[in-house]
Amino acid sequence: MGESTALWTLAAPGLAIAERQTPASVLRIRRPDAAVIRALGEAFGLSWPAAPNTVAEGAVRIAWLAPGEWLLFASAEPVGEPVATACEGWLHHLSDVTAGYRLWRIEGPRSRDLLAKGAALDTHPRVFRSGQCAQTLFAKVHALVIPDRSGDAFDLLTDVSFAGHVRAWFIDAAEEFRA
Amino acid sequence: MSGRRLPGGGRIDRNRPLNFTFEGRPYRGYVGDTLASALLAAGVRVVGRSFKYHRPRGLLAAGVEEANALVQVGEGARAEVNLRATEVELHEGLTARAVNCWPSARFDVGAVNNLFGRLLPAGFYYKTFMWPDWRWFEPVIRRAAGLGRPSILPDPDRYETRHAHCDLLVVGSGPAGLAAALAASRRGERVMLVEQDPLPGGSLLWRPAQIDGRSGSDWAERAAAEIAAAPDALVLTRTTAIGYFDHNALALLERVAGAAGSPGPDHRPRQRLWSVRARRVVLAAGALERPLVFPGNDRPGVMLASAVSEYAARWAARAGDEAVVFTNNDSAYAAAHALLDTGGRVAAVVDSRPAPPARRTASLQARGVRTLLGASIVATHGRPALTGVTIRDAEGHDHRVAADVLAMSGGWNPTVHLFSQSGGALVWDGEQALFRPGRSAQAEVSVGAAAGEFGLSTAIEQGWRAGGGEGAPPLADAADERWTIGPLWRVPARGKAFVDFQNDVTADDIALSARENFVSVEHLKRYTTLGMAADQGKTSNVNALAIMAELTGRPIADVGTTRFRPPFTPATFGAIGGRARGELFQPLRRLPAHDRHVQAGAAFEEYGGWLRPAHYPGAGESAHAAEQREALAVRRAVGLFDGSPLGKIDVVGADAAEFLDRIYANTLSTLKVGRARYGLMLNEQGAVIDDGVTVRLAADHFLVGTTGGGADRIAAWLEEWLQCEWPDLDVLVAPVTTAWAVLTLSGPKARDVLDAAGVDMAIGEEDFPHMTFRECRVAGVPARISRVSFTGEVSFEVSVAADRACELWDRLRLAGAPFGLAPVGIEAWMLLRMEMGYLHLGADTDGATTPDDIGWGRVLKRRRDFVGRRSLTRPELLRKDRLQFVGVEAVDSTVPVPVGSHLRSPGLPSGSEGYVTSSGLSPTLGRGVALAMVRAGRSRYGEELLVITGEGRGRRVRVTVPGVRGPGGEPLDG
Amino acid sequence: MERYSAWRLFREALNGHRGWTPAWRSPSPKRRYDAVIIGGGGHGLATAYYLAKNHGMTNVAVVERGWLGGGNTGRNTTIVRSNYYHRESARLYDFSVRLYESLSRELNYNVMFSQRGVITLAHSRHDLEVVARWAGAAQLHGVDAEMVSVDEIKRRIPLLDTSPSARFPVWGGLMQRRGGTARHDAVAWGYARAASRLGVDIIQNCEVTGFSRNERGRVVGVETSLGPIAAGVVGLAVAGHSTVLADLAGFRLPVTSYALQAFVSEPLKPVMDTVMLSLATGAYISQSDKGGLVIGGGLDLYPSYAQRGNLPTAQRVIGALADQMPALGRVRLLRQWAGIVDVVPDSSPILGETPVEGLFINCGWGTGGFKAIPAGGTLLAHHLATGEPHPLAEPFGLRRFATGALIDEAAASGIAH
Amino acid sequence: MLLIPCPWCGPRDEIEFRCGGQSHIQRPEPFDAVSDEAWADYLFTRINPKGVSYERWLHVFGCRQWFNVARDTRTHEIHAVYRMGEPKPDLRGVE
Ligand SMILES: Cc1cc2nc3c(=O)[nH]c(=O)nc-3n(C[C@H](O)[C@H](O)[C@H](O)COP(=O)(O)OP(=O)(O)OC[C@H]3O[C@@H](n4cnc5c(N)ncnc54)[C@H](O)[C@@H]3O)c2cc1C
Ligand SMILES: NC(=O)c1ccc[n+]([C@@H]2O[C@H](COP(=O)([O-])OP(=O)(O)OC[C@H]3O[C@@H](n4cnc5c(N)ncnc54)[C@H](O)[C@@H]3O)[C@@H](O)[C@H]2O)c1
Ligand SMILES: Cc1cc2nc3c(=O)[nH]c(=O)nc-3n(C[C@H](O)[C@H](O)[C@H](O)COP(=O)(O)O)c2cc1C
Ligand SMILES: [Zn+2]
Repeated sequence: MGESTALWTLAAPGLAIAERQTPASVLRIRRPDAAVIRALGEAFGLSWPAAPNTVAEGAVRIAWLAPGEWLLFASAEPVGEPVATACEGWLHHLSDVTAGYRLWRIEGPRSRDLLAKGAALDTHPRVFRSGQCAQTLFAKVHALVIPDRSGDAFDLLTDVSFAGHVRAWFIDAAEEFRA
Repeated sequence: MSGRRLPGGGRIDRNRPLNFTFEGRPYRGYVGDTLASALLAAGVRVVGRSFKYHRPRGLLAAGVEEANALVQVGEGARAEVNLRATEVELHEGLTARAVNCWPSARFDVGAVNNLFGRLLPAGFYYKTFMWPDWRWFEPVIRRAAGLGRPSILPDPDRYETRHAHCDLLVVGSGPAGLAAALAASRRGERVMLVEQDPLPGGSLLWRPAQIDGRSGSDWAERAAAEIAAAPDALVLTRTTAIGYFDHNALALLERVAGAAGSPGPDHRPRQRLWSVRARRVVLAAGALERPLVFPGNDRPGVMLASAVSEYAARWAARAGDEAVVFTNNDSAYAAAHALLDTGGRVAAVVDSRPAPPARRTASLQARGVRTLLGASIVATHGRPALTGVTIRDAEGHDHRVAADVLAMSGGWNPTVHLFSQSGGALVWDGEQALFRPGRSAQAEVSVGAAAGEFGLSTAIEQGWRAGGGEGAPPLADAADERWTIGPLWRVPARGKAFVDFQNDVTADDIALSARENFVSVEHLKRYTTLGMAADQGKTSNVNALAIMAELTGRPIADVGTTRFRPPFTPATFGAIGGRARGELFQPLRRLPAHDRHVQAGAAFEEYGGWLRPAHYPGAGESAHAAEQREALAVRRAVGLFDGSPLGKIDVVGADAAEFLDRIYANTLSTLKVGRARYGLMLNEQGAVIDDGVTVRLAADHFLVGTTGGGADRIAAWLEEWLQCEWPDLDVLVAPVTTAWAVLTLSGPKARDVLDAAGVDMAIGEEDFPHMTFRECRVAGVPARISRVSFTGEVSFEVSVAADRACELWDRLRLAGAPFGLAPVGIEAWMLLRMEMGYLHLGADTDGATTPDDIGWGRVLKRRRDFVGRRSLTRPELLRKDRLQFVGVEAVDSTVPVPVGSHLRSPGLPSGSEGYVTSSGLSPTLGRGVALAMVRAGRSRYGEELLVITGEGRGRRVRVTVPGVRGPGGEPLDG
Repeated sequence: MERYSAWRLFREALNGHRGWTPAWRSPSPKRRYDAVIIGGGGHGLATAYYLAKNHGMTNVAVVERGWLGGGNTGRNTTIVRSNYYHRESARLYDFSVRLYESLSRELNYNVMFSQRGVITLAHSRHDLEVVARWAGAAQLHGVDAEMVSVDEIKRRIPLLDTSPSARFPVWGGLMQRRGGTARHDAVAWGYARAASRLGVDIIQNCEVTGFSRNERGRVVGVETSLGPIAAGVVGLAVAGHSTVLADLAGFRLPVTSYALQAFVSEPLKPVMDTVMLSLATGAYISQSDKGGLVIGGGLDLYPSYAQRGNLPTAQRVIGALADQMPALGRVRLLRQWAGIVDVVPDSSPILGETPVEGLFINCGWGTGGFKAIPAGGTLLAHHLATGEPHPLAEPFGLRRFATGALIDEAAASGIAH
Repeated sequence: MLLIPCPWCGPRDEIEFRCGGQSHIQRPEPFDAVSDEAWADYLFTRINPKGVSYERWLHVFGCRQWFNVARDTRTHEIHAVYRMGEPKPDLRGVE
């Protein structure tokens, strides 16, 4: 996700947080069956994350949000066509929500400590690791959390209207790790 | 100051002395001391006054159960009140004083209460102060009650909260808890070990013990270190498990930094509340010793026997020089030995049992201590502190013996608080005279003293097993000794014998309570306030209920305990709330063009969770003036309003139209593609819950518009109906509200501004009429425009991707400048719609308003079902005299009638016939305009009503159709 | 049974307080009573008292499953006020407040009714408008209610952060001076004692487990853990357990039971003299005569009979207060508990007839029925004794759910933008 | 503090959920054949059991799905969760 420049960053010992815009679309399919899932996987060159709370990574990163609902880390334009083709004959809808979200990259050995201040989600590597994702209540707002392969990095997606709040929360929460 | 600090030993650092003051006098202690141990070592005997009688009190205990030594530490904003001196870690410069006494603990004016003590039995206030009225007495009683006086300055410190998960949470780091945590951490489990004390070890810190060939405290230190070093284990000291909630959720309070009453340490929190979810819990919280109930048992110098031992061993503080021990069980013998070991004298051991185990008495007799069996203490002497006791021997003869410390033990109570909070039931163990955990209700096991097992080996073994330990547990080198008790619940002798030291409840009060039929323990508690003080009866509850059992001839098991409730020990509000302060308490949403509004000088207010411009006051301009100016700009030129919070939900699918017909009270299926329609949604009770403009983008695609506050709620509402009621409908719901910004141009010059900004389509009235919708580009930005109006003026609601809001804002302002464009806040916007008579949901309606009430009865003529449909034909909703939405105009002046004013026909004597729901000063007309809900209002146009409440009382208004006309009678939007 | 007075207290003091007699008798149940009241909470006990006092019916029993006053009456935050929005409610609750004003003397038991004033805070323009409408309505119903300014609020509640930068800025408020608090246990005990003195049998540890009916289906008695008791009429006042008893009698109610959380701080010297409620956070707080800050504000929003404390609610309510009253950061919470309240869709009580003949009900007070105890008792007693609903109770019958004539206090406060 | 096993997301804290009350309630239809009483029952009357309660929950701060929970209102113990539209599980023995 590192391609865009950060809108805002924060660094503390053992902790780095960066706020970024991210291309994002939500794909909804009504009652998808195995065939659509397969078609989508083929279209995107990955194993489509049909299981709850999983993530697949190919050219596009795709996260399960709900039954029949996925977040594609891409704007609607580039994925519109493959989606339409794969979902041919199924009721589906693709919303471009690029402007509706903010992505927060949290890295460093303190990242779990930081998350634990904001969410009741268990982020221990034994139960929450790369390939998984979870939506939860974080800092009192809805968030999608995706652990990174590296072990102590996480991506968080929150609604853009809460960006000011989430930023303020991070500044406050990181205070403890300042030195 | 007597030299009560022992020459050696103790876990204090004699190289690091600390200065502190108590009640204004300077003292010295050492690093490792608590305020209590330092005071004891300094020979301070009176540390506080009791709650009701203001009797002088000394230290009773050494730990969390301390009932007497309540102190205030620090002054000003960081002052803390009602702290137990036994838990206050000493630090340089600490200042402390006793609470609830004046001028000092030694000389307390309130002690006159003690003289009138007879007039103040339990519940005396229920029997008097009724005449002439309670309010004459209440202030005096209130001032007398209460313990500390808290600061009213804002607390300057930080508090944090955090969540945690683990396989095993161990509460208590005594031998049992350490064994459990050690076992589990060796298995690689995620372990949390929490200990309220600054040091791990529990009783090993002061009880002599040998484990695996080391001294108990060494073993504890090593075990704790090993656990802490395990990769997935966490050892938290200074951390109290305060609550055990459902599904193995526990709350811990960690004292992170900043000693009591002193400045917090920079960036670190003072305290942290942990909210832990544990797969399994081991409760190894130990046991608390019970006092004995006998006359004068509250005199300073009377202490729990275990406390006497603990002060000596852990802090090298000897409680007295000449001791008497009074017990009904074996454990106090250890205290006698401890006193002897540390150079004290033991004048006598008084054991109420006629025949305690011979080896106990023999071991003391061997050291020259007199033991009186079947005896008890019937009085204590000394003022203010103990100088002697009267012992009544087995034959009934009284002997006075000099003593400056009386070490008492009435037996032990397993610390079952958390177990009981977890839902587990307690069982009465008659042999050991205690309540112990029975069957667990959650994934929990109690071990060691907390389970009523007082042997060291047993404690370790139980802990080890509970932690899943494989192989042999750590080995205690002495075999467990049997421990026996012969209950003595109260010494039958005259005089005030205290049961609850903190709330001054005596054995006589319990008798009174029984006499008056307050025999249930819960009644006893509430009638006498026993167990309701800051210590929650840690030392008093079991004694009390046993006395009640004796008095009423019931088995103790039947009497039962009062309920154990969180927190185990008091927890600061700060820690419970954590950092959720100010804006972090409840998040606010910001508009995509928030920064632009700031630049434009907006005054922000919260509207439905969003921070939005109320108005944009210029330099020196009042809020009212700004709002008037902005509204005029819309009427005369053009305004720019940020409506981004308006909900936007895509509804697609073959059944989309059918679905919306079921959801909306009016018909959506007949809407033509590209056109917009206003719609109302009801709940099943028929009340209007949201309104908005919906456009049809394609035959099977609608864009549903909701109110700003309704965006999330309505998206969830649609999902709920689809998922739960109509799963067969071929529909998808896609909320996209915040991906879009909505900037609305409104006013006679709106079209000009849009033109000037550049739009790639024809926007003339014919090309792009009212209530239609187009996709286009505005100033090069891809946009969707709706021709809807909330002001009555020509309006273009321009939606663009939220991340382009600022760009569009800038372009429109630039293009609008020559036309007099002004940013418009919510308040002016409201004024404009009020002038037009447009309804604003939530202002003009409440949670019971129906479509017909607001003049939308027409839409109900349909024959088909929709959400709320059936409710509308219930008799009450068909009444003709319901409140109906109308306009009202003042007939007597141009001043607006305040919102909320009630109205009534001048002919009616009483009651309300409605009220003003929206009101403001119309800058166009120069007079007030208002909307109202009026009984049968639509049939009363032209009728005059009286304003009967509020500032406008006595004024007259006329009922009109909603919305006002221009000076010539033409509609304002003409 | 002796009369309580300062003089009597003095005399007893000389005698070591040995002369006091039971506050109420605990007889074994008789075979039959003219009226049996199920539930020894405030409402049940008051009903029995008023049956005896107002209607001369003394062959009456109150049967209580546990210890009397151990339900919500013994665990509520004790706020008493009558500044309600709807006329029906205002009349009902104000009737109650008026009874409270003379209750201690009437019962010869000090219930410590403390009319220290209740302030409801408005935190926005919208709140202020709602409050204005509400104050006006209350005034029209003859209830004292007035708008108070921020300055006045600050003066009365110095702990409160009234600065404009507060998360929930204070725009003003609504005050009822006659509102306040009362000592909850004393209300139960006072009624019990007074009723017992008039001949009512108070039977604790006696759970009603069923109803006996005659061939016409009319209730003619109750089955209890102490055996059957015949009854002329039966009154039901069991708060959170209303549906359990209704089930036993064979009908259903529009009631859901929820745990309402409450909190008390350590005892403090007086720091606030008024009762405060916040419209924005829902938290309410007052200081008890003993010095504890008594706090409420949160239901666990799922059905429960468990009376358990819950952490998220504590964090929300206590956190709100730590934010709104920043000095409380260092004050410590002493205890948290919960009561099971009977919540009705329109948040108004259900009073009067049930579908079962001979069985009358008083329930649905939800989070606010302590203040209504004197009224609730009077009205149920009236119905039981006369067979007719008291005029004040009439609008609160079960029928309103079918006709739609709800008395919705919550709806009257409006919805957000 | 409940730990609720969402059928999709697994066990999560109660703060992520909202309880929607009694489940398996039939919406009476057609509207013009429903009596005021039957409608009032649908709107308001609830079983409110002291014991196992079959209720709907929404995973608000998660997958936003509604599902059913069989939960004991005395102990808060959760006996079963099952998806919308699925029949009540057989809980004889625990009820
Ligand atoms: C935390 C909390 C705070 C509150 N705060 C306020 C407030 O500030 N102001 C206010 O006005 N109100 C408040 N309330 C509401 C108020 O407490 C109640 O509305 C009121 O006490 C109800 O009284 P009651 O007599 O109807 O019920 P209860 O006092 O609950 O009495 C009902 C009795 O029925 C008994 N019972 C149940 N089943 C049976 C059976 N089968 N057989 C025999 N007996 C049975 C119960 O044991 C109980 O004792 C609060 C409630 C709670 C829980
Ligand atoms: N009658 C007797 O002779 C008697 C009585 C009591 C204890 N003992 C001895 O004490 C030992 C018992 O060991 P144990 O491990 O069971 O108990 P322990 O007393 O050694 O340890 C209990 C620990 O739990 C901590 N604790 C209690 N509640 C807590 C909470 N809520 N949060 C955090 N920490 C909390 C205490 O501070 C203490 O450190 C045995 O050696 C036994 O022989 C003997
Ligand atoms: C108004 C009021 C004040 C209270 N004050 C105290 C108090 O000062 N100390 C205390 O321990 N409990 C206090 N309580 C709480 C009771 O101890 C008890 O928790 C409550 O009545 C619920 O009962 P339970 O915990 O036994 O279930 C108070 C309760 C109320 C309603
Ligand atoms: Zn889920």
